[in-house]
Amino acid sequence: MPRVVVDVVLKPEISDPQGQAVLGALGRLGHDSVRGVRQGKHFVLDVEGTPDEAELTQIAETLLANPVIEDVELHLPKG
Amino acid sequence: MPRVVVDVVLKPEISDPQGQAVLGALGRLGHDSVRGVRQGKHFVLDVEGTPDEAELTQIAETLLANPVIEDVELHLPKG
Amino acid sequence: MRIGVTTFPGSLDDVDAVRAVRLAGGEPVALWHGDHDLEDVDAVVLPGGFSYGDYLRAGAIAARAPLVQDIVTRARQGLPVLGICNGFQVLCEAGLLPGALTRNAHLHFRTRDQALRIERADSAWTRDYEAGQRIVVPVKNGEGRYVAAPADLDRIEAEGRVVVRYVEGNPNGSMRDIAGVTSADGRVVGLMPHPEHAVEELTGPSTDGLGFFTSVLEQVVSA
Amino acid sequence: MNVDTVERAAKTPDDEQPHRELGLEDDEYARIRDILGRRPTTAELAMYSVMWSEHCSYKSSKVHLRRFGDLPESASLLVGIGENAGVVDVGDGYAVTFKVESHNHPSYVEPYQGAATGVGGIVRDILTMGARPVAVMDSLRFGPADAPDTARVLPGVVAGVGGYGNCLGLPNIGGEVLFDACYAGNPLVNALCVGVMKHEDVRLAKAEGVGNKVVLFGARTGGDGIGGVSVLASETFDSAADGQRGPAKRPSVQVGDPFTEKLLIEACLEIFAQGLVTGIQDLGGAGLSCATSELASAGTGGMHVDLDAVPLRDSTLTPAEILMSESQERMCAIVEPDKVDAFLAVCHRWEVLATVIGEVTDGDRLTVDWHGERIVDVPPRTVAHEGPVYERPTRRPADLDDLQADDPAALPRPRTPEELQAHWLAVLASPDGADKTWVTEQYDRYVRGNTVLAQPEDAGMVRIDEESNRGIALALDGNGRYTRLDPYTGAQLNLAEAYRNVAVSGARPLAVTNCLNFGSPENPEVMWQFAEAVRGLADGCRALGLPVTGGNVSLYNQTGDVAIDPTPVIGVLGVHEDVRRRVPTGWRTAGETVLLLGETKPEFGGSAWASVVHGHLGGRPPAVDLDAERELAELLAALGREGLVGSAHDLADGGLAQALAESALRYGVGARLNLPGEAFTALFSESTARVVVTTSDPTAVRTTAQWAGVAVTELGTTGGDALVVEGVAELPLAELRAAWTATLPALFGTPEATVGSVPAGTVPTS
Ligand SMILES: Nc1ncnc2c1ncn2[C@@H]1O[C@H](COP(=O)(O)OP(=O)(O)O)[C@@H](O)[C@H]1O
Ligand SMILES: [Mg+2]
Repeated sequence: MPRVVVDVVLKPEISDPQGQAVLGALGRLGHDSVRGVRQGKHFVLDVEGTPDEAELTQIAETLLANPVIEDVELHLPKG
Repeated sequence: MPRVVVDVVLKPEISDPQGQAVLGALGRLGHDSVRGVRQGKHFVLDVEGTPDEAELTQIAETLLANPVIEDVELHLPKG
Repeated sequence: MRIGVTTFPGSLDDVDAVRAVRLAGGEPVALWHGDHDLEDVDAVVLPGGFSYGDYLRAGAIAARAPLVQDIVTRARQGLPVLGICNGFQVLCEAGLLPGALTRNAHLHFRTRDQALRIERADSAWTRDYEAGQRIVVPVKNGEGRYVAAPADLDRIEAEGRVVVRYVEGNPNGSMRDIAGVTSADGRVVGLMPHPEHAVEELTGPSTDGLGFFTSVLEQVVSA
Repeated sequence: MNVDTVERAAKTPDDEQPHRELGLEDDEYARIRDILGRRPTTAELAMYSVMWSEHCSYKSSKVHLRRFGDLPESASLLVGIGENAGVVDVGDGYAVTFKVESHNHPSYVEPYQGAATGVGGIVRDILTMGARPVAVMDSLRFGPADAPDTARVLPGVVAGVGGYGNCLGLPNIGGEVLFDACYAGNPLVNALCVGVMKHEDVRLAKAEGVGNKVVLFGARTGGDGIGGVSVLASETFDSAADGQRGPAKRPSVQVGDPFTEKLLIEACLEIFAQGLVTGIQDLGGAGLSCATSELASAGTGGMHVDLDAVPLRDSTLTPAEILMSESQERMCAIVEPDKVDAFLAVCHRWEVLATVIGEVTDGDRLTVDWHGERIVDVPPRTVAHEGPVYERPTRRPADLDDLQADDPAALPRPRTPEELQAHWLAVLASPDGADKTWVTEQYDRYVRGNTVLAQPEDAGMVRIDEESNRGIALALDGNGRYTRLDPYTGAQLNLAEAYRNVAVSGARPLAVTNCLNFGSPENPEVMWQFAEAVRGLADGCRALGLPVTGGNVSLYNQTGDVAIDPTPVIGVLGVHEDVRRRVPTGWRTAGETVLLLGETKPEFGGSAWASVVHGHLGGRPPAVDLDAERELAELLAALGREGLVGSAHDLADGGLAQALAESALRYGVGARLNLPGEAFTALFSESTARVVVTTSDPTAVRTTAQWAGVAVTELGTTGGDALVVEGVAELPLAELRAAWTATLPALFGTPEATVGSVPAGTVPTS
């Protein structure tokens, strides 16, 4: 079944305490090369038939993400 | 700064109530073509210098994910 | 006065909201999420809890339930609606109230007795308070951090739509200490703290929360 | 897929079976062959192996637990040991069921999910009795507070207990968080749930009535919790046919879904209210194997199950795995045929999946079919109740004499006021003594609106009737240091403490539950500790006139060969006729007289002072005096009833020093006090049967106490913003509070500490 990936990330202007916490933990563990972390959500959808890009965009933008604070990236299967 | 993406997903044999709930909501909203949903975490790391794959793998597998129940996918910048 | 109290799968504080309505002198009416029937209620309370497990985002799935669509329609016509905690999250997700509620800045669920300042004593749900009044009610949430884009915050503030604010400490990192906001017409109110848990000496930190439920009764009478 | 059938088993008696890998001894395996008159099928072997495990069969502990059954009958006990949870009459037609259970090992492997599913499991036990669950508690033990592994385990466990309980809408009304090196590598997570119903609503786990349907409802069945026995997956006989060989991957971790459980609770309560079940059982350890065999053996007939009907999350599961799966949030009910539709309708309304998987048969066999073939045909009692029973050898620990001889009286004591004050602060700020708000604020204590007392009170209390104000009180205690020094006395001390905690609230203690956390039963020294603790607890209950209504045994708690300190966690339930008259622990008003009830002797064995200041564990624990406890409890009940006390706080770990500080800090009211006798003993002794009360009528309290035979010592008067102890210490409350509250946040409070503590799946947080 075709697999569609949707990544949801906080808009840049919204602060991300989860990402900050990861960054803090990395710093304490000595991983200094990591300078910034943002944490978002990752959805993997199994879709029957040929994925309908318009429908999936709507799903991603209105249900999987809250447009007030989040942006989405839709990854359709290649080909 | 190079950007490294880490996706953390539940191992396939682990149940994902969150993904199930999203699937249920999609069904109620009439999006029947979506047959399965798994929800994971999506990390975007800004890394200074050339990303060190070994270090990042270690970070991903030991800090960002719990290897008992989660798998990681590391996406290094191309090139 | 018939005050509807909604129950979604995963609603928890519905029993508390029903009790608060009763103690305030109203008649609680149970509203089931799947129904398309507001039963001629005069106002609606969306109580706290974890509707649909709060999976995806708190309140996101409930906001798409048939009953909420009806509530949105009626609220736009002036039906007083109070969203508490998860109910607040639902109202934001449904677009009735501005902003969004996100993971607490300290990343924990936190329960505490919280001091609040009533900023607006003229909304449908806060008439029995005085502007500037300090009250103490429980707050308990893991996703209670109120956020909006800075420009939106400025607008919300300018329009006087902040109804309650955290004082003496911000429990979750909400921007500008915002604990609750209202619609432009002052009839829809959402807040993270739980006034329904502060209606009896015996079980709450105070009885300061009762005012939300008595306010709307007067509102409905005078409307 | 070609599986091992009964027919095939009869024809191939000599096939090798991996019984040892499944934890069955040779003689246990031989007994199974004896019972069946043939070798077991793979599915049967799976069932026997899980049901005869220590966890499910209590094979090492059974002979000792009988002591609880031998206690004199109690008028308030409606349902005793042997059911999912005991049921107690609390008056006005109300019945209460409560039980504590462990989820220690899973919480070490995956702290969040381990703790979460621990709460989920005990809630289902309470639900099966017909009760609405109304509150939870949790008793936690971790390794040293500053150990890195504690930083891994504790945040996840606390988030898991909160995540699951909060999402179910159950107030958390109390518990314990304690630290000791013996729990490094083996934390303890014990969860308690309490439920309320009317007498006539009590339900039992029984499959009665030939033709009645077996309904499985709740979550789908996945491969959860069978990672350890995946050896069986390779036992499917014909691997050639589908080209797959070797065990599939099976998780040993179970993932909880509190949302599904919440729906399950509401559906069950509606099903009970409509009278739609004749018997009901939760699926916990050993899953369907346990539920079907227990239901069938408690009933009058047999049972037949069609395994193909079980809704699966993972279609690759073998029948044996389906029978053993420990997928969470599932229940099994026995339903009369003409009620099945109504039953399914209720489930549908709550969006709970429900499926008829079998029926009650005449005869006395439990049979299971798969793809039209018989794969199980067993007498259910032999699976559920007639497992092996061991009288394991016991031996008093070789080091116990030395340990008891190592008297803390020899330890250097504080000499100057400065030293006393420093020790006081050290005990108060130690991880065990410190404020637990950082933990408890992650729990919802308000939901349902009936919580009258919750942490940091000595007991949790919930109102069960809004008209009459009748309520119940609960406390959980389990001091492992005392039990290490003397398991018999230690168990009684834990009982006495929980009993006293309930009594200070003004409630009348009624019944006892327990969770016995010990090391390996195969070690005779551990087995001796276990036997002694059970004997002590049973004798203690007899002396206090309380029944043991149920409990749980958790063995094999050890890291390598080193067992944890024996840790019997004891829960006491009490009833309060009018919760409006409950007695809180904190001082609220200035000008009240502070009185110490009970007698203080120099007793420091196993004390918090010896542990915190000297890292010492030795000597003998404080003496138990259950008669004194009983008199004290009666006095407290009378004082509460008459409204004679403004507060009451029990003295336990850390003695008077700890109790005074906690009472003062609760509402920020200090006191000016004079200690009787020598200051060190007065402050740090852990003599039992003692309580601090405050009153505006000391004469009346003295008179009542005299009549009750309880010694009273006047300590001073409340007021001011410091604890002033003449000639000993002057501690500003601000300083005390700073010391008391800083400890846990400093250890676990940074956001970084949360990284990785909550897994990707279930993150309900609102
Ligand atoms: N320490 C104990 N004290 C008293 N009763 C106990 C103890 N341990 C187990 N029991 C009782 O034995 C029975 C079986 O326990 P268990 O298998 O844990 O029940 P369940 O499977 O319902 O959780 C229950 O009635 C339980 O209360
Ligand atoms: Mg059970």
